[in-house]
Amino acid sequence: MTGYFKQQASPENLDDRPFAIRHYSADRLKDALYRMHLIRRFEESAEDCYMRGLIHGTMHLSIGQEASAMGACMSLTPDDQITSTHRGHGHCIAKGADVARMFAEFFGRQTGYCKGRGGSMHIADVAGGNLGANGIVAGGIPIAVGAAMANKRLHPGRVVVSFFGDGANNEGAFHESLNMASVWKLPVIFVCENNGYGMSTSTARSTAVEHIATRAGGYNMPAGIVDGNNFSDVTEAMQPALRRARTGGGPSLLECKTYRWRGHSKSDRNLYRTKEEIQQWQRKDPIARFESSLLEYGIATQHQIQQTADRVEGDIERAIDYAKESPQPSVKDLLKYVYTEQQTP
Amino acid sequence: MTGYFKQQASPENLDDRPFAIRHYSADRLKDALYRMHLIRRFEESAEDCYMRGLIHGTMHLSIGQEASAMGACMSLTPDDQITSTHRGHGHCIAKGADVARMFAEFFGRQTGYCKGRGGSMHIADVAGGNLGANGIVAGGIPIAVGAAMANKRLHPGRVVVSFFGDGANNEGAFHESLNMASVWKLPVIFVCENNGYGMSTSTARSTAVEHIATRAGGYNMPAGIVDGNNFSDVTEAMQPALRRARTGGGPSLLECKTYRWRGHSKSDRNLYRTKEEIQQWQRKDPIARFESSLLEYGIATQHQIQQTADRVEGDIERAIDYAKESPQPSVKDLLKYVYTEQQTP
Amino acid sequence: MNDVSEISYAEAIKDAMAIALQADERVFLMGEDIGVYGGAFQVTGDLVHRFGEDRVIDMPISELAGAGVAVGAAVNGLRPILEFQFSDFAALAMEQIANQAAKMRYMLGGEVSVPVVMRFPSGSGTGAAAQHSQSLEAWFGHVPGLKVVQPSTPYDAKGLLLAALEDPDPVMIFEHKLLYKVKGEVPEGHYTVPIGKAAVVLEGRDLTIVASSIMVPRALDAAGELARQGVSAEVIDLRTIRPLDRETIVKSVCKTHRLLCVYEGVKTLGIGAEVSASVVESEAFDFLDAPIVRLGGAESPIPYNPELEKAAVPQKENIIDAALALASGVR
Amino acid sequence: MNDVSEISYAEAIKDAMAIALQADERVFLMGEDIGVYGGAFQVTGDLVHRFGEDRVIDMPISELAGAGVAVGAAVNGLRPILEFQFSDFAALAMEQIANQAAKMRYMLGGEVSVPVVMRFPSGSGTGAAAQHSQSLEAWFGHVPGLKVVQPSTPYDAKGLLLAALEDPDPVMIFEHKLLYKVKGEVPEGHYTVPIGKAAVVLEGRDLTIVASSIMVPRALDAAGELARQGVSAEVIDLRTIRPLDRETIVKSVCKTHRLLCVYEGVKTLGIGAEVSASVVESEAFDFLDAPIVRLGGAESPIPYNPELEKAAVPQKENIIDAALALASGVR
Ligand SMILES: Cc1ncc(C[n+]2csc(CCOP(=O)(O)OP(=O)(O)O)c2C)c(N)n1
Ligand SMILES: Cc1ncc(C[n+]2csc(CCOP(=O)(O)OP(=O)(O)O)c2C)c(N)n1
Ligand SMILES: [Mg+2]
Ligand SMILES: [Mg+2]
Repeated sequence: MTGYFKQQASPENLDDRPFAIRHYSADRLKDALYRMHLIRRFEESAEDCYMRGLIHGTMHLSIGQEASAMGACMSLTPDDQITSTHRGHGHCIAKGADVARMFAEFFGRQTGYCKGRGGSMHIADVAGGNLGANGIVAGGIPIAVGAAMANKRLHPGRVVVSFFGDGANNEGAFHESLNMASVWKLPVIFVCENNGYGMSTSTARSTAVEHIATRAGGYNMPAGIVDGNNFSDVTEAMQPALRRARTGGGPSLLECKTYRWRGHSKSDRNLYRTKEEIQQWQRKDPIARFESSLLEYGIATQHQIQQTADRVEGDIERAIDYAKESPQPSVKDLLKYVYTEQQTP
Repeated sequence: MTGYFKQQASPENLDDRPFAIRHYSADRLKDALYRMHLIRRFEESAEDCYMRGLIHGTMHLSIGQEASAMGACMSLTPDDQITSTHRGHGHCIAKGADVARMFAEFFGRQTGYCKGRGGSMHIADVAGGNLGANGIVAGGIPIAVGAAMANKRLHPGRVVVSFFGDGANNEGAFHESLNMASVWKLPVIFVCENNGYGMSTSTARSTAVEHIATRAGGYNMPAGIVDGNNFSDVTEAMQPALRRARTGGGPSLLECKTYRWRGHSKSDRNLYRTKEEIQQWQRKDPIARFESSLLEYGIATQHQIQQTADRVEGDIERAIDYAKESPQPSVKDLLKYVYTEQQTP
Repeated sequence: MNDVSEISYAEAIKDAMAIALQADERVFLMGEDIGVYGGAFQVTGDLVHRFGEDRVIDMPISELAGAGVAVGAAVNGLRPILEFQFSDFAALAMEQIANQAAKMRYMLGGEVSVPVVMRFPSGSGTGAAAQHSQSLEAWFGHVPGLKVVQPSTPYDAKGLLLAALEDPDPVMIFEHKLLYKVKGEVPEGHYTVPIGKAAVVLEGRDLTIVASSIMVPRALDAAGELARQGVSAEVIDLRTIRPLDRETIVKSVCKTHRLLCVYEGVKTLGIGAEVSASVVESEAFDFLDAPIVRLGGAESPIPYNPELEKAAVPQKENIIDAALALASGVR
Repeated sequence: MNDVSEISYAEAIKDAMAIALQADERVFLMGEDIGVYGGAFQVTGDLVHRFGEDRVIDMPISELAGAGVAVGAAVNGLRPILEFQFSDFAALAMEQIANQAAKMRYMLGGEVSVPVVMRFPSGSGTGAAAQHSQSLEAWFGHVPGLKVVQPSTPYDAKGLLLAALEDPDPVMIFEHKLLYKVKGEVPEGHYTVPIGKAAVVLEGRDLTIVASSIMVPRALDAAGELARQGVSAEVIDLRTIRPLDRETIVKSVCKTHRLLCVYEGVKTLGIGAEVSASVVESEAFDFLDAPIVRLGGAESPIPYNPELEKAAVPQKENIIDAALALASGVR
């Protein structure tokens, strides 16, 4: 099944550069690199703020998974939508969110994307097409299907990408949703970020099949498996799925093999995996690999890459300042947003 | 996938009679015929009692599906167990239940299998290995897996057969259960009676794949498809699944293609299928086909078959009389059985 | 004023859905066997023939995803009406209902609304036993973010459904299976019954009976008998479980000084518990001349046997007995 | 008498499970990440190393099937203890819990029992927001066939779990996440705390505070302050939600004449509603000198912002204020 979505080298297609290099403009590629750096630094900084007691609760970092988030969102339009997971910062940034408002949310401020009510686990950017992270594993999948149903009717051509993890694929919601989306040929793409573990439980111990993509067969759905740490491969694999979705062909499933460098959440002691395993995956750093590729094909210079990193640094700093200076919600507004305020005529 | 479970004709195996004829003694085959008649007449009589207002509630008849129930139970021992569905009379009788106590249950009597508390939709025979019909579509599947888990530990060799319909296979419970059973290699056999419809909704309209058995691939589970109206084929297909289960190999899925002659329940007006379709399936009557086979291979004579039918007639009559004469539960026992009565020391 | 006709509770619900389907392209129905079958209780009836399979959608037997799909569709601008075949199956969808539909607006700081309507055929009395007879409205009443209604008449069934469709938030409608065939006067065309308002359906002096769903006609029947026995009962139809109309209840109890709560759901932690506790917490406390009595469902699953089944939920006679005992209490 | 040591609530639960695993081969644990991870709240800790992967089973993220598997295993003779990672995820399993586990014995006329124990880490205060902070015990308390307990101390946490394992019926244990690290005296070895019995944890004269779970230590704290202000509060720890120990509550209210119910779950239809309604229905009605006051969770999901989160559930100060207002009420 691997490579199902990968374009065959054809006689007409003698350009053997990676798909993304061929397909996107240099500016867009550089912007993708910027966003991948932004994800990484956003999470590192959030982690730091958490350690220093500035952020409460818990958080799930996606460091090491930047290519699947960015790659899956790369060909989405602002009108396309995503549903995300508890590990959702990367998706949110990849879909175009403003890190200042994200930090504001983590700091529980009124200026946050959820006005301080949601926090990391519910980070969203509805205007930007992110219908929200979700605290319930697989909770966003049926919502994505419903969103796609509405889009099919109200906004033909719009696509919903539903992110979820390997652990989520054992939830009943996954099964019911994929079946429904397939029967109704809805414009939704299921993107599984298979990082090998649902919390401490490896896919081998939780999941009867090696590849999540195998399950697509049960839903009569095309599926692909890609190296989720390879930005270009992810963008490439998304193309047939997007085409299918935009033209009424129905849903697809894409499995991105990747890895999270950090523990599951802030309370993880990493007892279920080895240092070697982690290090091995760190050598496959999706950002470093993307940078090499940009250098190799002359899209960016080392200097430009450094500039990108510096720009990210500044943006993160400003974002944290914005968050810190933002007002707290008022306790008297505790009940606000439970129900829609109805206009009194 | 069809025939996956069907034994190949091999040089050593020159006996080309159907599996059941080869495999079971004449007495056991005749007993199977008796039970299939009993199922049919039990349901026809229950229907009649219902029409005459003697039974309240609703009921789901499995007339036309007798071969899958009886075939799946044929090689079970009394210690093996089943979980059943809303359409569970056939399973119950096939597993060896006493129709008098079943009628008593339908009549709501204290002598019924559930002491009048359960009725048709919860018919059970725990001592006989039937853990119960279930009012919740797919509700019995996880229970079967749990029962198998206990058996694996406490009673190695025992098998649980979990019956469910084609409609049930779109429930999350199906997916979660099959995955768990497979990961843990539990001695359970999932028997899908695919009668083409979940209530009024055809599998084509509800299910993304044509064959439920296809889904087994998502659970790394062997699967087979058989003609569910052919008693011998069902018994044959059960063998590798039983062997696998009894020897620690894990679960299997068996899809029996069959058809219900009656409407979904007593309130069905049959608007979603044609008379022709029904008639076409009636020509594949599993009982008539089994009888032909018994005649063809000299297992039973026409006279013996008639005797069987007559015996069933008498048994049903006596069973109904028993039910009618049985005592009603006492209203003051309304709260009995909610909790286990604890011995007061 | 619209013409009025005598139609059943089921017909009234269908009428409301037809009006909404006609008036608003965004409205659609979703559920199991609601198309050509017409719904397990024939509520959607022939709507699929009038509005097509795109607006009246048979779904696979997947209650959890069904609810989630309705949520996603609502967030994105459609107006789904999701039918559960039996309210008992809501137990499969509580995640999407209570964790997603109810909380999404709040968790996202008001950035979305989830205008979904879900319909739940509820209650016992059909011989369908423990897994097809529950009254689970109290679960939903406990969840902020949801609105929960329980119509007892064809008029309210239609008006509350049309109100639910105008409501920007998730509205759960608990219908009673035994009411589907009950007829009543229903105006043609569009009208609404406000969500959050109880109705005093019978004025009285000696005690207040707060009832909901099928217990309203039973309470009214009982009130007739009570009147013959010289007891004047005021009957309040709750209509909405969440938000509860405490004002109307409290006002009545301040007048009658006695309260009987009648509901079909299990007594413990059923809606009568909230009604009672709300009254005792209010200024009506000072007016109470007798303990508040709750007549709720038995502390058991619903049994199959018809006599047991009857005994498991309040019947007219139980209401009469409880009311007489309560009204006769001299303090 | 057994030796007593000072251990945490989480350790006490683990101790109970270890004793049960040791004593009874049929006992096993099942849940998400309860093995080498030790459980999301480190309650199972190192048990997998002591008892092996066959007795401490990591399961896939499949709450519905997990509950059903526990039911099936229990029916067939094992004694499963199923850990939900957060009580909020019970919403995914309500079908197997409420429709199967709770009703199976009844529906089958007593032919089976379902001795399953389920543990639910509950409550807010950890900044985990709306889908990881709920207190849903009222849903379960509404379901006949279930028993529901809510320990507030390490002693009770251990004793109630060991009692649950001796109980032939399904027992749901609601643990509070903020209590896991709270220490208390716990005897070594086996002992039980009876299911269905509340405890008067502080005797008092002027009012009764009925609390449960984390509200018990808060109520006790508040009572200390109240005593300094001259108000003598009796504090009752409910311990069991179903069956509710009405007797103990009623007796106390007959003595103090005033009742304050404190609970973290949403106020409407939360357990305080049942406590209040039960008292008003009882002989204690005649002794009440003031309206019964309920202090429950806000009518909102649990917000993420820490100040809002605190405001969403009763805090010590709220209890003091409510108690003072109630006790000062002269009638
Ligand atoms: C329904 C539900 N069950 C359990 C959890 C607790 N939990 C949160 S994330 C997680 C692991 C999810 O694994 P996966 O889907 O692979 O995503 P990953 O964390 O690897 O990104 C678990 C068990 C939850 N939030 N929701
Ligand atoms: C969870 C749930 N959803 C819906 C129903 C209503 N219902 C009862 S049987 C049935 C159809 C089941 O179809 P299938 O599994 O194919 O079994 P069949 O009736 O064909 O034997 C439906 C929708 C139910 N009982 N439980
Ligand atoms: Mg994962
Ligand atoms: Mg079927």
